[in-house]
Amino acid sequence: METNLALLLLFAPFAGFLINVFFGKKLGRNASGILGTLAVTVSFAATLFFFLQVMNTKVPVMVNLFEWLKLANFTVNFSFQLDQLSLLWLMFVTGIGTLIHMYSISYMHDDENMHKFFAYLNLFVFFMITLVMGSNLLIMFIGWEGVGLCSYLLIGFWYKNQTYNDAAKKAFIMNRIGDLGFLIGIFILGYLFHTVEYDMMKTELTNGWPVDKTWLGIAMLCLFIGACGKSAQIPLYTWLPDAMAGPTPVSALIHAATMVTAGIFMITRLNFLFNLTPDVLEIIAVVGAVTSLVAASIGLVQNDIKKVLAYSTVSQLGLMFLALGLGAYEIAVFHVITHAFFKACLFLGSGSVIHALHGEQDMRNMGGLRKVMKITFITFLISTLAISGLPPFSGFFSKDEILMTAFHHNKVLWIIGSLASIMTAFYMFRLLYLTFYKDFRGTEEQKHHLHESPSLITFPLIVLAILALVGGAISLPGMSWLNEYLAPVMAKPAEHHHLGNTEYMLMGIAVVGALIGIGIAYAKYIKKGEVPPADAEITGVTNVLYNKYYVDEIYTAIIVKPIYAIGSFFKNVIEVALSGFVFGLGRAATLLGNEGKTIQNGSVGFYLLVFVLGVCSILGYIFLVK
Amino acid sequence: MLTLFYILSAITLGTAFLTILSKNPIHSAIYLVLCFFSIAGHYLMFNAQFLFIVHIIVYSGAIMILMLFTIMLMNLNKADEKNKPILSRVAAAVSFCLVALILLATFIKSQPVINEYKVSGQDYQSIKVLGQVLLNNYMVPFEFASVLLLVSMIGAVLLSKKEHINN
Amino acid sequence: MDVSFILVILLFGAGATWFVGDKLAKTAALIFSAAALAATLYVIYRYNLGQKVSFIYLWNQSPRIFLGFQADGLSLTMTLLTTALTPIIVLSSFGNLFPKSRAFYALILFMAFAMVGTFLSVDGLIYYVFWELSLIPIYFIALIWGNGDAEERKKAVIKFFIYTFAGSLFMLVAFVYLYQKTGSFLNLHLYKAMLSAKEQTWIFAAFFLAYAIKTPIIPFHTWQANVYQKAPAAGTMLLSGIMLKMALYSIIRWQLPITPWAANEYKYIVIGLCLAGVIYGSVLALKQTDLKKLLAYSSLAHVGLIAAGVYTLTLDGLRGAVLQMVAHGFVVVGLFFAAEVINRRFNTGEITQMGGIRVQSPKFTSMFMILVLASVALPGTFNFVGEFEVLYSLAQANIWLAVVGGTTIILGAFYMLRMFQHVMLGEKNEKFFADVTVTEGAVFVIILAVLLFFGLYPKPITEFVTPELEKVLVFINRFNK
Amino acid sequence: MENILQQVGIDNYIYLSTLLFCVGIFGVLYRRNAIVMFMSIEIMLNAVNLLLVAFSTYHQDAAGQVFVFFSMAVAAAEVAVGLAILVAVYRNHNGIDIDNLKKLKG
Repeated sequence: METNLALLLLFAPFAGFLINVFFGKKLGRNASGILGTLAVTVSFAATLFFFLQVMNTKVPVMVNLFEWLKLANFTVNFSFQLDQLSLLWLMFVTGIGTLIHMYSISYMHDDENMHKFFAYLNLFVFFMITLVMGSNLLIMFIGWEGVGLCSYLLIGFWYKNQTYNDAAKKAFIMNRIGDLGFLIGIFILGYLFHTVEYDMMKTELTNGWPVDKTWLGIAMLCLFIGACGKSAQIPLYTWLPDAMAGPTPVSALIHAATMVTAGIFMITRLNFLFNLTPDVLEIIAVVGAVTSLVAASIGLVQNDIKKVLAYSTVSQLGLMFLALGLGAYEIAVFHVITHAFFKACLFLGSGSVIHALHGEQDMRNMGGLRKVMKITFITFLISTLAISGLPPFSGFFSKDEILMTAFHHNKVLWIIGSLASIMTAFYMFRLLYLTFYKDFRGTEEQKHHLHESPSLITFPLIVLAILALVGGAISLPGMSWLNEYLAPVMAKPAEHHHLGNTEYMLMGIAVVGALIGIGIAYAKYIKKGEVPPADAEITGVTNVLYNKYYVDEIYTAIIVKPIYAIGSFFKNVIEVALSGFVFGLGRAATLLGNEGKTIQNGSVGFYLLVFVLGVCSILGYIFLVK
Repeated sequence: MLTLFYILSAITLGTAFLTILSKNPIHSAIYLVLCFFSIAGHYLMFNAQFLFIVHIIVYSGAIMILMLFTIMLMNLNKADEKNKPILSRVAAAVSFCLVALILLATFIKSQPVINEYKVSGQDYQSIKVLGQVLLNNYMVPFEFASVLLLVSMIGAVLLSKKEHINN
Repeated sequence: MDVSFILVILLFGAGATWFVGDKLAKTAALIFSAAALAATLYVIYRYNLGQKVSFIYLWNQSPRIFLGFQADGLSLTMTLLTTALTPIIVLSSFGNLFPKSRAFYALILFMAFAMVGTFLSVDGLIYYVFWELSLIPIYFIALIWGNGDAEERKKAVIKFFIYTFAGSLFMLVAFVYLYQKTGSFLNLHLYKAMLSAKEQTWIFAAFFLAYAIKTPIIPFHTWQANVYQKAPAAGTMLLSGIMLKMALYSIIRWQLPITPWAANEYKYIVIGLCLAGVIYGSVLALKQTDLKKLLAYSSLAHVGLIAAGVYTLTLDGLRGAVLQMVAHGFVVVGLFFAAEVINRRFNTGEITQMGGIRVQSPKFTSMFMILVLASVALPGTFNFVGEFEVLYSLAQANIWLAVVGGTTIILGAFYMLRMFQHVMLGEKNEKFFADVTVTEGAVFVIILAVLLFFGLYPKPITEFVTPELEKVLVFINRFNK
Repeated sequence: MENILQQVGIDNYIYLSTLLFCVGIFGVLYRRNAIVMFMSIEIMLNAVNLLLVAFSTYHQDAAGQVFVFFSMAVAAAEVAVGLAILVAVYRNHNGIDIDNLKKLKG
């Protein structure tokens, strides 16, 4: 029963994918959309069932199907594990997934390939569930690569545009760099532990299995590289902003709420191993902090509404990694959840705006939408407040916890994190003001068509906004339900911070910081009514930021171009040389033949002479020399 | 006997050289006949009477006559042959010396054990015995030899026939 | 019924295909190749029951030559690969109209016959004869029915023929030497030959030359891309799908067990060459503008990785290599068929002239996409299983080897997706592209079914080949305790 | 007549036939007249024949002499065919100078 239900949970989206692929066209637009949504809803229901069960019994559900790979050192089974962590993840993957599917029915209604869109979305959910549910690293890897594939398919959903295809390709390849790291990490772990099952590794560790710390460190570092790829951390983050080429629901589901958090899931999953390698944790913390600052600073000046959100996602992910690096896995998970709520809401809200403006994404051409799109505006406002970290919105609690932990470990990291938060507050309100306040700056025709989105779009927005509002309740400082819930899967008990003066002071600083950010934005865009200048007029530091520190250009110059250059070198020099060498042998043979045939001068006397001399030498060699 | 051997050997080698060195092919042929006769003399010294007869008949009689005929036929009975270039001749002489040297050296170096020759008194080379050996032990090669001769006869006829295809 | 029956069917089939005439030739070829597949499956079934399916007959006393065909997990797997791919290749040629088609199909069957013989022979001399025999049909197939300028083609094909033939001669020398050493060509006798270090080195080198050219491992690959491009699709599939595997199989069957000491001594050099091939092939694939050439270089990269796995001399490496051989056989046949499908419609191999196909042919696009993904070893496809084991074995030898070999994951995705983007995606092409026909679809579906099924459940093949590989490993490890 | 080998010795015969053989070789190399070369070949054949007979006597075995018969038969056949060829060559080239026959040039 449990097994069947778990398989239902896993395969319902896959069934949705298959049906949509093979019969989607015949079913018609609405039917395929509803089918896709239903498939995910079924998964959500099953997840809910397990979630409640496991919350009560505290016993994880294990499902073992059959043996997949057998190597000399270890075997890998198709086995799944539904414990507190995976169920928590599944809750918001399938939950938000359902909402976004619902949203997409309306959003993608006019697209000719709508059934394909739902097929891919379902496939994505299926792989995401695989990733989360797997009970060993390789099953996770299947999901890991699978979601990468779906991300590729969905970013390049409008495949007629080659720029979009480039973005899709870039996302896939950058992910693959991380995947190689992941794979190497699996190799080392498999070699060290003779298993890749989480539970067995854990058991072995508690039983005192001898583990080489250096190799473990390398393995963890490799896994972290994998996480960097998937969760868009420095240096592999550049694909995520480009990934905004995909339809907005995709950005919300894959590139904000679920897939990009896979790296955090993986590190949390393996927290018992990461705890053994403090050096790697240090690296993770630094990378996370730097990423959050860099991404936030780029976000300050972007004008594309989705790009701003994308950089904000990278920045928030950086904060989560900062928490992971500090060993505060629960807090990272907490932020993942709250972030999933408010960022999904933000993306969907921006989608609603784009929908209303018929594809316009540049904020310079927006404004004044507050009046026409009330629901969108209110939900957007709630989420913006949440991400800016103002109490009592959910973002405040999770972000504050991260900063508080950072403060206790390392003041520099705290400063970086706080700066990133202030920037976040600024650019989010900049976004809000530019989009919804003042007067509309678009064309007359657009203005004419402005409308509030249909209820299928606004309903998910409302739900998410409510969650963004109250989501912080699951882990209030001092009485955290989340910490308790996650305790069985954590190797170390969560740190408890006494709510002393320092803590209250920190909260105060955070709130004041956010308010400063908001204030600057208000002064700049409401009071002065500024509008960001056109691309050509951007100068100075802003220009560097606007061009994302030229990282893409640098990558092109130091990695992509050299590869092509080497390719040209191989093609034009080495291939030619090798092939020339082989042909040269042939030519040498011809030459030898041509020269050699002159010896055959036709003179019988000469032949005879040579013959006699030959006989002489043979006889001489046989009888005299030997 | 030894003296006889030396005289015969001298004739053999001398006429053989003369065969080669004479300008006129007719003279060569005549010298070769003499050479063959001296070799026949050697055979006689071995007491190989049948072989002696056959040798005279086949070589001096048949082969040399055939050769003389050909020479006459081709009108070669004058010394109009041009000498080979000097280099070739020197090379020929050198290789002659070389071959002789190597063969003799080989023979000397291999130091064969020469047993004292014993006369068993057994008859092994009378015509009767030879005939028996030839027709008992070597029956098949013998027949083949006859076929060979037949074939060569046909071949010679065909080869020397004037061809009329081109005309 | 023993394994020799498969050979008889194929040989007889080749003859029959020739005699039924041009019209019926392709049907006959399909029937006979399918019959060979059925026979193979039946033989495997009997082998699994523990019945005797090998065929050994002392053919000649002096020199001692056995007409022997050994059936074991390894050779039967490769035989199955051959007989399974042959009907697919025959079926894939249905869409082309060949002049003298009876000769074409007869040659395909004959080639299958020679390759199956190579996989099954236990006697070195017979093995060698089959090995060379397989060269003749592909030579004619590529020469007579190939694409492009006839002069250029002739040049490329003759280069291929002489190159591989010359390499094989070294192998023959090695065999002759081994024969005068042991008095037998039988592989089990050769395994037990006591060879000095110097002898092993030379014999290893001789075998290596033959196999490195056939595989190909850089720098012996220069024949490959041109021949792949010039040969007709069926020829390319035969070459890349099966014939390459002959060399890889032979490394496991002949080279390593005969010269284990040398293999151990030089394995890092050889692995280095193989992995250099991985990067070299991948980078070159990026620069290709011809679809078939691109696939050829990608094949070079993949095969390099397989060979590297073989030379790790571990069970994981060997098994991964065998799995990857089968997987790569199917994938590469599928990919070249996709190239052929495009070629049939657009009549070109230039990537720059393609693009915008996806709009017109959703079915073809999906199948091609899955093939591309299998080729870049996405988990869940058969290729991932093989590549994972190979990379794991490399990681055990040295972690950096796995890193270098693993670049194929990145670069492979790079060039394959780039190719896919420029071939399939983009605005609708002006030229009309009809979606796949029934036969074309059947070919794709069969290949994809195999790839996905074994990707998720590789156990049948794994368990089938493992015992034999363990036996080979015993011989390989007999010098290092 | 006592036996000759008791007085002369087999090695003398070996020297003789060796020298005779070499003379034959010399002739072949020295002359350019095909007929004389032919004769030289006959000399070589006879050198071998002589040695065969000598050893036949030495071993007191008839086989050596039988071989001589065969070699004579072959020599006869050879001369017949060879001269026929020479006649044919003469007809085509108006001479049998071996240096003028260069059809074998590569």
